[in-house]
This record gives sequence, C-alpha cells and structure tokens, in this order.
Amino acid sequence: MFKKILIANRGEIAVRVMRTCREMDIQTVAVYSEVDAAAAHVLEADEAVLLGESEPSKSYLNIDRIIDTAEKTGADAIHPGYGFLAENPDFAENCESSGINFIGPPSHVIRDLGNKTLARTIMEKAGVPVIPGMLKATTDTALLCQEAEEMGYPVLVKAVSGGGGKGMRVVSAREEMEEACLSAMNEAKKAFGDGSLYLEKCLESPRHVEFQILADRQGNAVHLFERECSIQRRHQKIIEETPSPAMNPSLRKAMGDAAVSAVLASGYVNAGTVEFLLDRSGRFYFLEVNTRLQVEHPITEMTTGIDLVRQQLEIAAGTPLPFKQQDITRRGHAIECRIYAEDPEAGFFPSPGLVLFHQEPSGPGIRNDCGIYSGFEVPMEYDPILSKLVVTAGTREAARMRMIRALESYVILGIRTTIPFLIDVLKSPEFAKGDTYTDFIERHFDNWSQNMEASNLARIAYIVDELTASTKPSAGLKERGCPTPWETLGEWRM
Amino acid sequence: MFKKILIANRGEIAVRVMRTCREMDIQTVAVYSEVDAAAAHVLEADEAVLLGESEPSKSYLNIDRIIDTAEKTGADAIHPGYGFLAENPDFAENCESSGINFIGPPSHVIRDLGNKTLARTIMEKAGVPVIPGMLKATTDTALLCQEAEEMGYPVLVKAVSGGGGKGMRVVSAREEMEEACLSAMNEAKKAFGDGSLYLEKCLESPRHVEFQILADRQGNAVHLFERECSIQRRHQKIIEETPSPAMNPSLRKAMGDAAVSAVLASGYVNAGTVEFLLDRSGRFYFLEVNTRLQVEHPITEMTTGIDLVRQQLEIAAGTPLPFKQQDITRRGHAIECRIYAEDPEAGFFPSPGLVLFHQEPSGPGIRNDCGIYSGFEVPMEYDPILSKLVVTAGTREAARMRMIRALESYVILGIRTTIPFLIDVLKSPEFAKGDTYTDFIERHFDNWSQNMEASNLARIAYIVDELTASTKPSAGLKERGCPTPWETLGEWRM
Amino acid sequence: MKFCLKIAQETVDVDVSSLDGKQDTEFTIGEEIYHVRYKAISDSCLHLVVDEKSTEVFVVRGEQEKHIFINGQTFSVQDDDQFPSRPARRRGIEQAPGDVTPPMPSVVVRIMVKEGDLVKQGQGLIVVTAMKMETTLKAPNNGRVIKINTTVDAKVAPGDILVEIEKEEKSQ
Amino acid sequence: MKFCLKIAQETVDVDVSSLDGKQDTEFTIGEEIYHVRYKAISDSCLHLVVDEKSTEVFVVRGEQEKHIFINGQTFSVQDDDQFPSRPARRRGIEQAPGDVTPPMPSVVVRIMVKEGDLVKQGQGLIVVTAMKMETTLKAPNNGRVIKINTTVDAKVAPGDILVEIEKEEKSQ
Repeated sequence: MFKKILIANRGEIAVRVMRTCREMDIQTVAVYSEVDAAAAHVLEADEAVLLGESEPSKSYLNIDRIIDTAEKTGADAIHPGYGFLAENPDFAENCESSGINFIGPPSHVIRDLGNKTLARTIMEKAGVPVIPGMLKATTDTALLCQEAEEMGYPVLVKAVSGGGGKGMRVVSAREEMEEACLSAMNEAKKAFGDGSLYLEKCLESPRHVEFQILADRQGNAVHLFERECSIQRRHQKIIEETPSPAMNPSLRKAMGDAAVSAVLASGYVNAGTVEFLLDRSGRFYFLEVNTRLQVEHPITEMTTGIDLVRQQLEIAAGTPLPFKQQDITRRGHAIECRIYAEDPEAGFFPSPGLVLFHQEPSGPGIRNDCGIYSGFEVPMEYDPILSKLVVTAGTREAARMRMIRALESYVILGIRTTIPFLIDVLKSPEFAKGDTYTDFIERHFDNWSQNMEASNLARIAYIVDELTASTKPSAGLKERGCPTPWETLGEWRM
Repeated sequence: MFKKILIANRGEIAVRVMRTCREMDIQTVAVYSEVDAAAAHVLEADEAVLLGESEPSKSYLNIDRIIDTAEKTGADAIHPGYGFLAENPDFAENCESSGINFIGPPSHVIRDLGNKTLARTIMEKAGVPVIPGMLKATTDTALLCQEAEEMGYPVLVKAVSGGGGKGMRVVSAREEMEEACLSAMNEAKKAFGDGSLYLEKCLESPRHVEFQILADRQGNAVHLFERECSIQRRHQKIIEETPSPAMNPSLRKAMGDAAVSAVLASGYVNAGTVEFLLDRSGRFYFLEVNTRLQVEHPITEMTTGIDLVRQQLEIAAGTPLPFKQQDITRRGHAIECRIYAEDPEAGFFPSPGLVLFHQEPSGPGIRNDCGIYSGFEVPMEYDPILSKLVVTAGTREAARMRMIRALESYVILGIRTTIPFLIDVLKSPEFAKGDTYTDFIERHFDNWSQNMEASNLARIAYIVDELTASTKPSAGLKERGCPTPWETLGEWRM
Repeated sequence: MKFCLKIAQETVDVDVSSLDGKQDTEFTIGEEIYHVRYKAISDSCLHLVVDEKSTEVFVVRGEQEKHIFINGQTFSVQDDDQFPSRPARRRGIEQAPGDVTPPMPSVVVRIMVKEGDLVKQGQGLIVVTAMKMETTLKAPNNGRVIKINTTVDAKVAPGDILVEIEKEEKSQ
Repeated sequence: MKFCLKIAQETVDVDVSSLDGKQDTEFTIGEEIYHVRYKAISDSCLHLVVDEKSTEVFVVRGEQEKHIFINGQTFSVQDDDQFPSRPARRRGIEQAPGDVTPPMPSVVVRIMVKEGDLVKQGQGLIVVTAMKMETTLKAPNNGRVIKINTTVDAKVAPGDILVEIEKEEKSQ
C-alpha cells in the first residue's frame, strides 16, 4: 500500500479522503492556494504545501506544480477528489509518466469517456442503450439545426467536452435553435477549449439514476447499486438518495448489468459512476460515465457499508476486489443534501464570506462531510459547496424525517446557505411520495421564499440576546452584583 | 403511536431518546434538576419541567413528582432511559396504575429479574446455563462462608438487588470472606435497601458477552446478536464491541437461542439485554437480564441498522415486531468508547466542572451520543458519563483504526476525561488481537499514565497562543498596524 | 422597553416587560402577546421558553444586523437604534437609483460599457463572477454612464458602486 | 524571548526567536531545536507546522494554567510569570503538610473524627462523594485534629482545607 498520498483538491472532499488515509496509516499531503491557508483540508493533513495564487489555474489546476509537489514531498500517489483535475486526462497521463500513482482510471479511459460522442459509440457497441442522438460532434450550426429537425423538438444541445451543465441547452422550438447553438458553443469553447456540440433527444421529465461501479486491474467489475439524483438546479444535483423510489428488482438488475457492461467495454479501472436517464415508462438511457469519486458517494457507503475511498486506494495499489457482485448487500435508505453557500431567496446567488458560527447536527445515522468551521472565510474563487449532510435509516420515510431533523439543527450563520430551502423540499408532499424528476425544482419550487412564521420568535431572540449580553462568557468576568439589563437598558428605551 | 413522551432521565441518553421521538413526530418533555437547567436534554426537548433539587432523590428518582409532571404535561408515555428509575419496579407499577405507558417491560418482570437469585431460578428452569452458585440469598455470614467452602475459592459475593458493581466482592481466600460479606452487605443495604447476599463461582478471566433482545406483546422474541463488553474497570464497562472476537457461528446460535429462551421464560416485553460470561473453553453462563435500553445499544444499531428506541416505542404502543429472527442481519464491526469525566492518571477520580471547549469528532462511520457542550458545567451529582463515541467500519481492524482517529480528534478541555487512556487501550497489541477479558485493564493498564512525548509540542503551543493572542477574534476589532507580539512581549521577556 | 426591529423590510414594534425583574418576561408584538422565559447558554446560544414551548436559538452579530437561527431558518434582524443606517451593502435593494452594485463579493470579468455611453434599462453593463458562477449586472434605468469605478479583475463587494448612471430626460 | 513552562511538575526553559519577525520561528527546548510556523485559526485553535509536520492544536486558558489538546492528549501547562502561585487547588499535591483537601469538587458524606482526636497516618477522616463515587480522605501523618472546617452535606472543592492536623511529637 502507498506510504504517502497527495490530495490534489480542497474542502470537504480532501478532508474525507484524508480520513480514510489516516485509518489506513497512510501519510497525507495537502496542497492549497493562498486564500486557503487556513482551510479545513490544510488543518487535517500531515503536511501542507502552498501551490500559488487563489485563481484555480495557478493552484488547484496547476498540473506541473502539483506533480512537482508530489515528488518533493515523496508522495507515491495522488488522489484527485472530484472537480478540478479529477477528470483531466493530461493530469492522469502526467502522473503516469512521472511514476506517481494516479488514483483513478488510466488516462486513455478518461480521455475516451470524456468525449461524449465517443463514449456514446462505445456504449452502443457494448449494447448499452443510449439516448437517440448524434454520434459525431460538430461546430456546424446548420447541420445541428437539420439534425434537430429530423429528431423532433425538444432537443438537448450538448458540448462534446461538457460537464456541470456548461455548454448545454434545452431547445423546444425551431426558432430558438440557432441562437442556442451559438451561445452553447461560446460557453463550451470558453470552459473546455472545445466548442463542438452534438444533439440528444430531450426526454420529458425523466429521473436521473446512476450506478456506482468498482473495477480492479484484474478485470473484475461490480456495481454497488443505484443512486437517484433527480433533484437538480441548473443541472447541478442538490439532493441524492438510494435506493431510487422508482426502482424494482428487475429494472435494477437490467441497469446494474448495463453499468457493468459499460465499465468492461471501456477498459475501466477504479471507482466510477455510470449515469442514466430513466423515463416514465421504465426505459433507461446511458448518459455518461463520471470517471472519479462522485460527490454523492457517501449514500452508497452508508447503505452498502463499503468505504469507497479505501477501495479506490486498494485498487490503485493493485489489490483485487475483495467481493463479488453477490456479496454486496444494501440495507436501509440514505439521503444526501448538498449544503451550498448560496442565497436561495435571491436566485441562488453565491454567498461567500465569513462563517460567524457553525454547529453540525449529530446523532444516530447522521454524517456530515464538511469543509468549513466557525471563523472560516468561504472564498469566492471555488465551488459553493460547504458540506454534504448525509443520513441513513431503516426506511425512506425514516430517512426523510431524520434529514429534516438534521437540517433543522444545522447552524450556519454569517453566510446564506441552501438549508432552509432543502428543509422545504424534504417536507414537500411530492418529495415524500418519491415523485422526483429532473424538473422537480422548477415545477414545485420556482419562486421559493422562506416561511416567515418564526419571525416574531426571531425578534424575541434579538431582544433576549440584548438582555443577556452582560451575562455571557465573552462579557468577561464581571463583578457580582452588576445591574440587571432592566436597569441599564431601561433608561434609554422608553 | 404516542403523542407526547416524558423522558425520565438526563444527559446523552435523554437526548438520544428525544431524537428518535422527533423523527417519529412525537413531542418530548424533559425533566431536570436545579443544577441541570442548561443541560443538553433540556435544550433538546419541546418542553422542560423542573423536578427539584439536584440530589437524585429529589429529582430524577422522585417517582411522584415525575408521574405528576407526565400527567400535567399530558404525556401519554414515559421513557426511563438507563440508570435512575429504569429498573425500578415500583416506578413501572406507578406508571401502570396511573394509566401512563411505561416504555419497558411490565413491572412484575422487572421485579422478578431484579431479584438475582429468582432470576437464576427462572433461567435454570428454562434450560439456560447459570454459573454454579446459590439460588437463595441470605444475610447469614456463617452460611455464606460455609457455601464458599463447598464451592471452593475464588467466589463472587453478590447483592441480590445489586447493580453497577455495588455490593459485589471477589473473595479469593477463606480469611477474607467474613469481612467481605459484611462490607458488601453494608454497601448493598445502603444502595438498594436490601443487604441480602448470595454466592457465585468466580470464573477466571472470562469474557463478558451479552445479547440484545426484543420481545413484543404478541409473544414474539428475537435477538439482535451479541456485544462483547469485557473491557471494564471496577465492573463498569468502558469499551464495547460487536461482533465479539471470541464468537463463532455455532456458539452465537447457542447463546442467541439461550437469550431468547431467557426472555420467553420471564414473560419479557420490550428491549432488554441478556448478559453472559463466556469462559476460555467456550462455555457460557447466564449472568443477569438488564430490563432496559443498554448504554452500549448504539453498536447494535450501527451493525443491524435497527433503531432500538423506535422499536421500544413501537412495542410499547402494541405494534408487533416487524421482523423475524432470520430477517435480522448484521454487517461490519462497531466499537463504543464511553467518555467519562474522570482523571485516568489519578485513579479515575471523578472530574466534574466547566467544559471550557468541546469539539466532537466527525466523518464517515462515526456517531457521538453526547450530553455536553462548550460552556456546560458537568455537575458532580450524577454519573460521570459525558458521551459515547461509536464507530462502525467493514472489519474489526478498520473500526479500531477509525476509533483511534476519532478519539485523537475529540477535543474536551477544562475537565479530565478518559480519552487519552482509551487511545492507549485501543492501540495496545492485546486489544488489536482481540484478547479481551474482564481482567484486561488490571492486567495491562494497572498504573497507566499519559505518554509525555508531545509535551514539547504542548510548550510550543502555549507560547504560540501567547504570540497570537492579539490577532484572535476575541481580542476584538483591533486597529490595523498594531505592534507584533515580538515588539510587545519582547520587552519584558529577555 | 420598546424595540423597533426590521426583518426583510418589515419593521415592527416590540414591547418587552419583565414580570419578575428577571428572566420571566412578556413580549407584545402587534396583536400578539408572548410569555417568555430565557437563559443564555453560551455566547451564541439562547434557550427560550415561549408560551411553554422550548426552543434553542442561535444569535450572532453581523455588521449591521444580528443573524438568528431558529430550527433551520435564518433571519437577519436590524435595529436602527443599534446599527445606524449606513450605505446599504446588501443585495443592492436599497442603493440609490442609477447606481450599480454587485449582489455578492465577486470579481469583475467584463465591462461592457464606457463612460459617456447611453444605456437602456436592463442592458448588461458589467459581468462579475463568484464561485464559478457569472452574473450580469444590468442598467436599472435608461440613462448615461457618468462614472465607472472598477476595472477587470478587481475584487468587488455589495455596496461598492461599480457604475453610476445619470437619468437623462431625452433618452426616455 | 524566554519562557519557563511547567508540565506535570517538570519545569523547562524554552527560548523562542522569530526568523522573519513574523510566523517563522525557532524554538529551543533543552537540547532540541524546533522550526515552527504557526497560524491562529480561531480563539481556541492553532495550526502549527513543526519541522514540516502539520498539527492542529487546541488551547484554552484555565484558572492557573492553559489546557492544551494535541491528538487526543491533554496537557496542563503553567507559566509562573503569567499565573503567580496561588494556594494550590489541584489534586492536593501541594497543600501544606497536615492539611486535608478533597481531590475533586464533592459533597461531604461522613466526618469520622472530631477536633482534638489523635489520628494515625492513613486513618480515614472524611468521606466525600462525587458522581456516585465515594472517596475517603486520609490523614497525611500522625497527629492531632486541631480544626474541622466542614460539615456533612457541605459542597467542597480542591484547595478547601477540610481538616487541619497538627503533628505531635509524642504521638510519633
């Protein structure tokens, strides 16, 4: 096994990877940007090395600097987390040629699967159902319009090297098509350096269902069941759960088999996720393979009892998988809520800034993978994810109630977060029934604002805070017999 | 289901029960003593009622006052937690006659099983192996000495209404017998109002292995596998785990069957624990039945996925068990460490007082059932348990490493705790091997003191704390350009 | 004692009186009367018993308001006696008409106008980015750009006036 | 700068010098030299990098010492410059010979002697209880009880002198 691992990431995912490393007696190296000198992952690591300025390209995306740091600190492997360089084939290739173990699939697999149309071709050959659409990308707008015409609207315009909703447009009518192509091309070119687009048939309010897979270097591959991630905003998942409320044993078997076929067909090694769309008639379609640890991996860990990061390290070190498909069981239900630094009342604007107070929920069946603390300044340079709150319980309903309790006791003050919004989603009858489709948020929570029922209680709290100010620890060791607030405040508040 | 439950307890167990209540949409009533006005369980509840003075007899043991409070607040059930009135048959009977649901077994079962010699008789009749010993208690010292002679030393002198090691003595030679009986009698009389003693054969360094059971009102009973609790100090458990390192499938089957027989023989209803001693040859002996939720119940919850408090409430409300024995599965390994307010370097003296700082460990597979917070004054009137740190992982070794990591990141400052001691126990080769017997602590950790390797680091930390004092949030909003500590401290520190 | 507290633009009078000179109090808010007992648990945590219902709330002081947490909801509460009005720095709701300020701490990506330009209401002026999300700041009204106070790559915060626009009668 | 710090009765000199006038420092403790960089994370939390090994430590100030947490271990560190010696209130290790003080905050359960009694070293004098555990306080030496400063049910704390015993030559 590795002796020392560099984690080429920040925040909650870097912390989470380090925890498993520590449990395996592996030393950890954190890397960080200037603005992250006091970030949680720096505090958690055994060593921490400054990469450079806060801009991602000068720090967390700086391949040379990261490989150089791994060599200087004597790290024998690099874990990329998710985001940043996790799905960058050049980074993986650089690791390979530097003799550093990249904890993820081989670079050529990342490259193949990162090309959306090539990935579609691989899957089609392996017999995995794909969404009707083009198998070759193009920058020719006229060709795209013609294909759309044949396919029939609505269509999905997608960037061949896309991700995170960037370079993606839903087009429901002919007259919007040309402009949508141009703007998607622009966005994709800027984000990924490649403006090529392709089309897919647009399904009507499908579910997003994905399968976690593990594949070792010996050619064994298994899936660890599905996750449903239909609750999304602008193609960003915000709530994930397992099992999917839409699943039955035969559909699970068919989709699981397809996921394993997808993995074997692409020569995949390490942990990955095969994403599908599931339509209302129970047909499913390959969407893409995420060639990394997924943000929502904890719900699979909590229901299967398998530490996915440990499996990633074991596979990267050459160990064969310790279980076969039939050995993997699942128990109970798990839900994850992503806690973002966003203001849900103001169009989910980012809300970076100083965390004045932070208190995590605790209790049976609760896990919080967290990258912040009281006094941490959430930087504006990176993703707005603060933490991932995960619960598990015996049934979906028990897990839902547990998540509500956990969210209601998760205190973050100073910046805006999505917590109050998430509570209302969890409490909604549609979520309770499991009616979760990718258009859930726009359909049910389009113009959400916080319930103001407790505002009088907030006013009372404000005043009680005034009345008790002198008695608090921060007021210092006061003399006994000091006047009550009724005496001191009373004079000027008539 | 109940609408409102009064929890007749305090601290972590009261908080833990309330959490399940909230997840079941049941209102909670906390009761508290004067010293506990700001205790964690008071903050967690929907309502809180002062019982009286801090002395247990005037508050948490005050049966009339508690029943009166349940009636006044409209609670339709009482959960007793563990300790205090949990195994008091008079309290259960009072609830029954007041029409309040006591969440636990019927009072007559508590009474029968609380009488150790009657319990032994019931078990013997049901074919459950009991430790060779007397079936009738007595206060006749001469008779006890004569029985000991026949049984052969060492013998165990036990109070018929004992518990928690009180009124219990190990006697290894004839000349100590009389005095041991007299002092045990005194202690038992004082603690339980009954000085009657009986003898049991004393096994040589056995393991303590217990089975969690659930029995419903319809006559169904199941076990939820074993817990090993051999790591004890003065007959108080400090570390528990499941599975037991000593267990194999046939032994587990035999002991599980015996536990269920014990339950059925006594007319048991609700959750309970059947305790056994397991000798080195694999023979097991009935010890006693704990007629309540056990302190260490979380390790069973984490490995079986079953919420025991929820099951307690369902059973008390008349719901039949939702599973049969063959439906109950277990996965992975779980360990619990009890965090006590005790000074392990000073003979485990209690260490009540102000918690200056408290930060819980977090991450995958960690649960902390906790009754304290930063700024809480741990009262001297009650049990020294502060929290129960529980971990689960795929294997015993992974769980052990996870527990070490969790303990190493559990910050409690201001009072002494057992954390550094627990770390050393977890790290010991004997614990790692699973060589866990009831004499583990006295054999391997008799005169423990904290490793001082990090003391220079502590000195560095002291000084850095001085150097940074002016830059901290508590120093207030300072003007920019203030002198560095090198300038301000330097003058008088030459 | 009287307080005058604002939450989400709604200012309400609150009257407080102690029933025992200590922690047993009565709050009058509009038509509602609340019986409240309280206890400070720590610097940031209060225990309130309002009409016998027990609640743990968290309160911290921000720049111009207190941030209050109650069962997963957060409230920003302002008291003009305590926090005298300053140039609004939040969400741009209260800035002078014609002033353009970012809704969040961010970095300027593009400036799409120059001083002297005539702009139409809703026209994009400046693109800022934070946390990988770009937002276009738009003209609040028709008018002429009289001043641009920022540059590309500058770090800006709510309340910073990035562009000043003078309403011009003739452009309407 | 020099500090003189005591942990568990062992006092050691520490010399600190800044290498850059800021957070890059060298600590000399006995024969050992440590290169240390540091950063205050919060009121109670420090990040130390000691010889390139990163550690998060927690420090809070007690009455006469600082309590320091490092990887699950806690240390009480005293600096006589900062905390001038006061009557010892901890563990009774340093009280005057002949004075009997409880090892922990506790309640007096029984008083087994009266003023004027002659006692032998190790003889039980007072039983106190805390957290359901009884402890017998014993005579530190042979002598005569000259004063009893407590009563049954009294709350007592370390440093409170419960019984004073005068050494008597004749009783030795």
